Amino acid sequence: MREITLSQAVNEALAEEMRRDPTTFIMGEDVAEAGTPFKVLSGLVEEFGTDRVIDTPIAEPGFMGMAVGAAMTGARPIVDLMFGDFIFLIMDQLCNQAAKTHYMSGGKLNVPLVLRTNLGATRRSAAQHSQSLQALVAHIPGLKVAMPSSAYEAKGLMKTAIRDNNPVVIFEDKLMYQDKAPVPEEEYLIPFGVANVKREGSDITLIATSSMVQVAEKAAEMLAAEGISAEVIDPRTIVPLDEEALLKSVRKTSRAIVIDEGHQSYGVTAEIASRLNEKAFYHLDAPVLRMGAMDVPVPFSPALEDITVPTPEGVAENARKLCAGEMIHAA
Amino acid sequence: MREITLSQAVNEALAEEMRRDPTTFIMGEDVAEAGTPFKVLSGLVEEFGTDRVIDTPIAEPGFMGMAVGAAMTGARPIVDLMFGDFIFLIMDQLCNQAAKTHYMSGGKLNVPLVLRTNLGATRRSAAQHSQSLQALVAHIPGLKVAMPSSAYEAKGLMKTAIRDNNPVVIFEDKLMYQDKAPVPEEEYLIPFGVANVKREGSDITLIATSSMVQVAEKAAEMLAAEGISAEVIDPRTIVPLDEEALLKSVRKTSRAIVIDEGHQSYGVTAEIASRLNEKAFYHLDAPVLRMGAMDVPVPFSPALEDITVPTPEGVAENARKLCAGEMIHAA
Amino acid sequence: MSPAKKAKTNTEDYLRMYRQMVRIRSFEDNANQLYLSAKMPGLTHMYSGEEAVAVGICEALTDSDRITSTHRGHGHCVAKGAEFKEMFCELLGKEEGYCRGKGGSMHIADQSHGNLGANAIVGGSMGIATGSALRAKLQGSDDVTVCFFGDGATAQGLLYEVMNMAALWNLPVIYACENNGYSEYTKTEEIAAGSITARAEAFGIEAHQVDGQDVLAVNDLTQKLVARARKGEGPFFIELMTYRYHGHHVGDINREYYRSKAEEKDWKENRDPITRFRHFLVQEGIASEDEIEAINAEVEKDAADAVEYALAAKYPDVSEVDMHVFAD
Amino acid sequence: MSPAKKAKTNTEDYLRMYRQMVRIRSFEDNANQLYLSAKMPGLTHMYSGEEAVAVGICEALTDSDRITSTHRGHGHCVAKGAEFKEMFCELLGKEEGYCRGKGGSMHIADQSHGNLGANAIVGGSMGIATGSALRAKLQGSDDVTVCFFGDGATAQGLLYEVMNMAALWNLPVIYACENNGYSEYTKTEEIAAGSITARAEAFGIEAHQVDGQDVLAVNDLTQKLVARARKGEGPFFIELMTYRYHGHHVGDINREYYRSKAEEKDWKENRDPITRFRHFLVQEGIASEDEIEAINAEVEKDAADAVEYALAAKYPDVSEVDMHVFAD
Ligand SMILES: Cc1ncc(C[n+]2csc(CCOP(=O)(O)OP(=O)(O)O)c2C)c(N)n1
Ligand SMILES: Cc1ncc(C[n+]2csc(CCOP(=O)(O)OP(=O)(O)O)c2C)c(N)n1
Ligand SMILES: [Mg+2]
Ligand SMILES: [Mg+2]
Repeated sequence: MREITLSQAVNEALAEEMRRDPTTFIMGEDVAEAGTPFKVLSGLVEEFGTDRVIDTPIAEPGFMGMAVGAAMTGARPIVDLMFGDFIFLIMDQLCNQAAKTHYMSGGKLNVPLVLRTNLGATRRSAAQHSQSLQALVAHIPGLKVAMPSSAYEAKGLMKTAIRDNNPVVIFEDKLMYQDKAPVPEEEYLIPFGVANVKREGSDITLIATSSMVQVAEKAAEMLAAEGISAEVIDPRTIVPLDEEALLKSVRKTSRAIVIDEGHQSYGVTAEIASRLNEKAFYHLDAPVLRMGAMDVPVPFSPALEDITVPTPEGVAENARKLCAGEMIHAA
Repeated sequence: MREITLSQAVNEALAEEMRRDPTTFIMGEDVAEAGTPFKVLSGLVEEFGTDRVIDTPIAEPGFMGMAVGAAMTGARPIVDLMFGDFIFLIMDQLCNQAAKTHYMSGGKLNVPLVLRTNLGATRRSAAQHSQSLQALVAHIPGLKVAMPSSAYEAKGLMKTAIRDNNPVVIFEDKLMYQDKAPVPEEEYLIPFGVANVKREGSDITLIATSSMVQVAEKAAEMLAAEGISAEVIDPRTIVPLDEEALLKSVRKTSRAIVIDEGHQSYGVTAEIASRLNEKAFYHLDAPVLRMGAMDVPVPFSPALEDITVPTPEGVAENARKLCAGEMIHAA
Repeated sequence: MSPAKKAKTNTEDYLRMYRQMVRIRSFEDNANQLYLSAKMPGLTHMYSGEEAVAVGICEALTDSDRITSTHRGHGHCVAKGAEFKEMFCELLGKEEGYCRGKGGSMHIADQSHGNLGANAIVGGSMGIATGSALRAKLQGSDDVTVCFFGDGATAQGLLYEVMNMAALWNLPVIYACENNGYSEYTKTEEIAAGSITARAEAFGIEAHQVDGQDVLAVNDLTQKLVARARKGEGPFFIELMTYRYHGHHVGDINREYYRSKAEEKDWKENRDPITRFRHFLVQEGIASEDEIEAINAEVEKDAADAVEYALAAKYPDVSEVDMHVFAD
Repeated sequence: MSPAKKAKTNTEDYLRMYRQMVRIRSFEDNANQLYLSAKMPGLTHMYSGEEAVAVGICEALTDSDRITSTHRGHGHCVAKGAEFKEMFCELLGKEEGYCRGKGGSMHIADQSHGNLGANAIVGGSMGIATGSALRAKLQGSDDVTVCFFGDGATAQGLLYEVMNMAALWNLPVIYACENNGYSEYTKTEEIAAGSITARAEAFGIEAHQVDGQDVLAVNDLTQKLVARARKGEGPFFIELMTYRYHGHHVGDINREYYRSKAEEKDWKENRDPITRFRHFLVQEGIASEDEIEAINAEVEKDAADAVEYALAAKYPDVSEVDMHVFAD
């Protein structure tokens, strides 16, 4: 199969859906001629024109609000938010308006929009350009949250997101834009709420999102060399969450580590670990471990930044201990 | 001991600290003559004048940002955010600026400010005036988060918050403003990170925050009548979290339910339950259960709203099942 | 002080405008009564006194034109064509309400007449209205969107963000600022520096100030601006000078600490939009006193019937609680 | 095109201004070189071309006056009195940096000289600056705060929220809009409707437009406004017309798709703030060509030494990673 970059995959998904549905359009900062600073949208304005690839002023709350209004009245806006960290600026429009409109209107108004943004540290971009804020939006009923872990997922989830009748937030890993993966030429969609078993295993389950899937896969390789068989699962969407697939794996392996690049405390790993503990408790041979980013603002200095996020070595180390029956934190 | 309302307790804490420290001031909408819509600040403008009890325009991001700047340069602002739901509007100033400034400046700049706001549904205020958003701020490193459960805590935690050199968010339960509790005449402070055992017990631990402490206490009464001895613990601050006190109780009782009024998914209960599972796993006789608000926008209709939040009956029912060894969710 | 003379002359239109203003007043009187008699859950914000604003504007719109509304939204909802029955049901949290009881007073919406909904976030709908206008432009549709908001809401930065984009892209949106002199318990001059219309003009937006108690003046201006907006000459900004008769919300009873009874009396007795228009209609021979009284009585009965219906209507089934979180 | 004649006449002040502009240029040239030679982590935004803005303004301030800065913040930092060594250390993430390497280019702050910090959120410091001014007023302190931001940042609603409060309360804050014609890859006229100064004026704020390539004009105006702000006559707004020589950030090399080389050449050759001021100094007999060259050489050496020092300096110990999350 041909291999394309995550950036190309997103670009293809957008182009295909924009060809398919004339009510779709993109808005955001420097999305047109510049094709965004990450160049993910290059070429789209040439095909679709400035009416459908709209450069906005630097007014995130404003254009997010406008996307809500356009969505409520018959369009399908795709909002480009340059850095995931700027989500703090648009929380009101996203969480008080977009997320609640369908419910508050008793099902009469729909808000079919996609918010494309990103996550990921270790790019030397410091505390306001490196956050992974998926936990915040996952907490708000009415929002769906997708976290593609490769070009393949990026394309399939984006297409599903654009056709969904609800507000969907997609976090792309900004460090993976140039990573290649096999992506079919034929059209495909990836349904929401269906986890993907990236690697089968029997001793321990590694549940990882987005950027952390690679980390988990590398850890699994390391573990395999030592005779530990790790299963790697990517939930692909955290809302809806494919609880059954995760439970099934954990019931089989009896051990799990949940890995996500957001801050650990009050983060995504807590929800997933809690559900496993609640619903697979009697199958567990060890506590479900969580590995998120450290609870510190992301430091600029390379000497510090790299130690704030989970690494393959760290995951393997924890997996080894869990499998050896060491009660890592237990009293 | 004299009994005063939660509203009076907050008012006293503010007045005492404002007398003590001339760099403190309050800003927010209708805080002066009106004393806020909840009348919590009544009388303060008469004592401290409009220079220290400042009515702002309806510009939450603006005055939150101003509080950050005032705090960075030598004042101690107390920001009044009329409804906790409006926190979405100020997330950038709170989470990108206030929370990170100390760290990003390598410890050179401080942001000693208090954000007073509220939480709580069942007031028929619908989806944009009823949210309990503590999980969002608890996820952001650099913010402390206090959740008073009675007039006593409201006063003691507020005084500590005002003296703290960091940004502190306090969520008051807006349904409890008129609830009375014994509050000493003498000055006292409640340290952050110290949980309070509200009721001792041996069969099960009920960990509850803010509005849910009353719910847990009522459940404990009901259970006592049936011979089940429930311990009720109020963490009082969720950042920092008194993990040790919670673990100690759970190691004793071997069973726990965590109750919080925020939405359950990706919420506060997940973090607390995860820590118990990780660190007291081998002491648990049953999975730690979580009870948060339903994952739905808060509906207006009384017929629907009341069933979205945990109730004493619901807590007692779950506790009973846990104690009876019923594997509530387990497969 | 008399209504602008050169507005519409069509008798039917005039009488409909009159009736719509009376309907709003009547709706609010009933809602207030429901609150005072503890039959309504929660609080609500009365539009009484501001009727000429909503009616003058909405009568210049068609059902395909959209509006966004505010926490003080009953007037906009009625003026845009909503029915009493579904409105009262919504205020009481009943299943037959416009939002199946899930929205309530602060989120009442009426999709069928282009009302995109009230909003409990002050300023929260400015983006929505502007986005609706963007959609109209992108899809080559000639509808216009009116964004209602209060003087207090002009303090929200969102307004300036969306006005900038509306101006840059010539969007068919009209920003209608209902300046009733107060935001909650604070006078406008204490929270608004400079000039409200100048703020719009600084973005290159044509701005007008109009007497919001004069339904014909409001309607006349709006008709012109709507016609121009349809042709791509938007956006526009209107500041409507008006007054709310009740407190900020139904529970705001003792309010002398922020505004005097004399001031309230003056507005009610000398500038009431309904009384003024009624005088005009009679004076110009468009309607007799009897015809006017007949309209009033009819509306009152409609309202009373709707209240009765809504009180007896049933609540949504508890199974609805987790319906409509997501659309299919 | 010659610098305003009636500004300061003090030779020492003039030479210091010249030196400060050269220091900024030299800092940026070295930073760019560090990037190009892959010795600097991440990206950074060059201030070259805009030196007269930061220097003209900051020379009108004392150490107790505060500034807030932007993502393009090196110029403000140098102009407000910072040292090269600590600055380069910060850009390289070293322990001796102003922020112990935790902030980097986009968060560089220098508390000792009143620089409250760069900010990676466009517009993010507008509230901070205005709050600093509020603190000054409340505490009866006569310091003034200058809020730097770009033309692109005028699209953020926050500006209008805080200008409203600054105007209502007469706060000692000066909003300094550095209009360099672009926000990232977009021309200002495509993202800013109407007039930028009119937006401030609409809030009742006195606004000025000034040639940002003329350090004396900038300094003269700022001195007057700062003096008035100290007396409680603030706030003020200045739009400074300027230009950035480099791309949006150091990595923005091929930029002909959004601006022409001819345009860049014209600004560099005909409007360079350093060249212009140098001509003026020589022409007026304030400094000889030799003295100027000596300053240039001295600054260049300082910068080279600081770079060398910073490259050799040590990173913070890993134990620092969770220090400074909370203050004691
Ligand atoms: C973002 C936000 N801040 C504050 C409030 C509380 N609040 C509700 S109405 C109101 C006053 C609004 O004043 P104005 O815009 O003039 O409208 P009016 O009530 O006068 O019609 C305030 C402060 C809110 N609902 N939303
Ligand atoms: C809130 C926010 N939105 C977008 C960005 C990305 N960004 C960084 S600089 C910039 C352009 C800023 O333009 P301007 O304010 O004119 O400053 P200049 O770069 O020209 O100095 C943008 C869009 C950001 N950092 N923060
Ligand atoms: Mg008002
Ligand atoms: Mg610029």
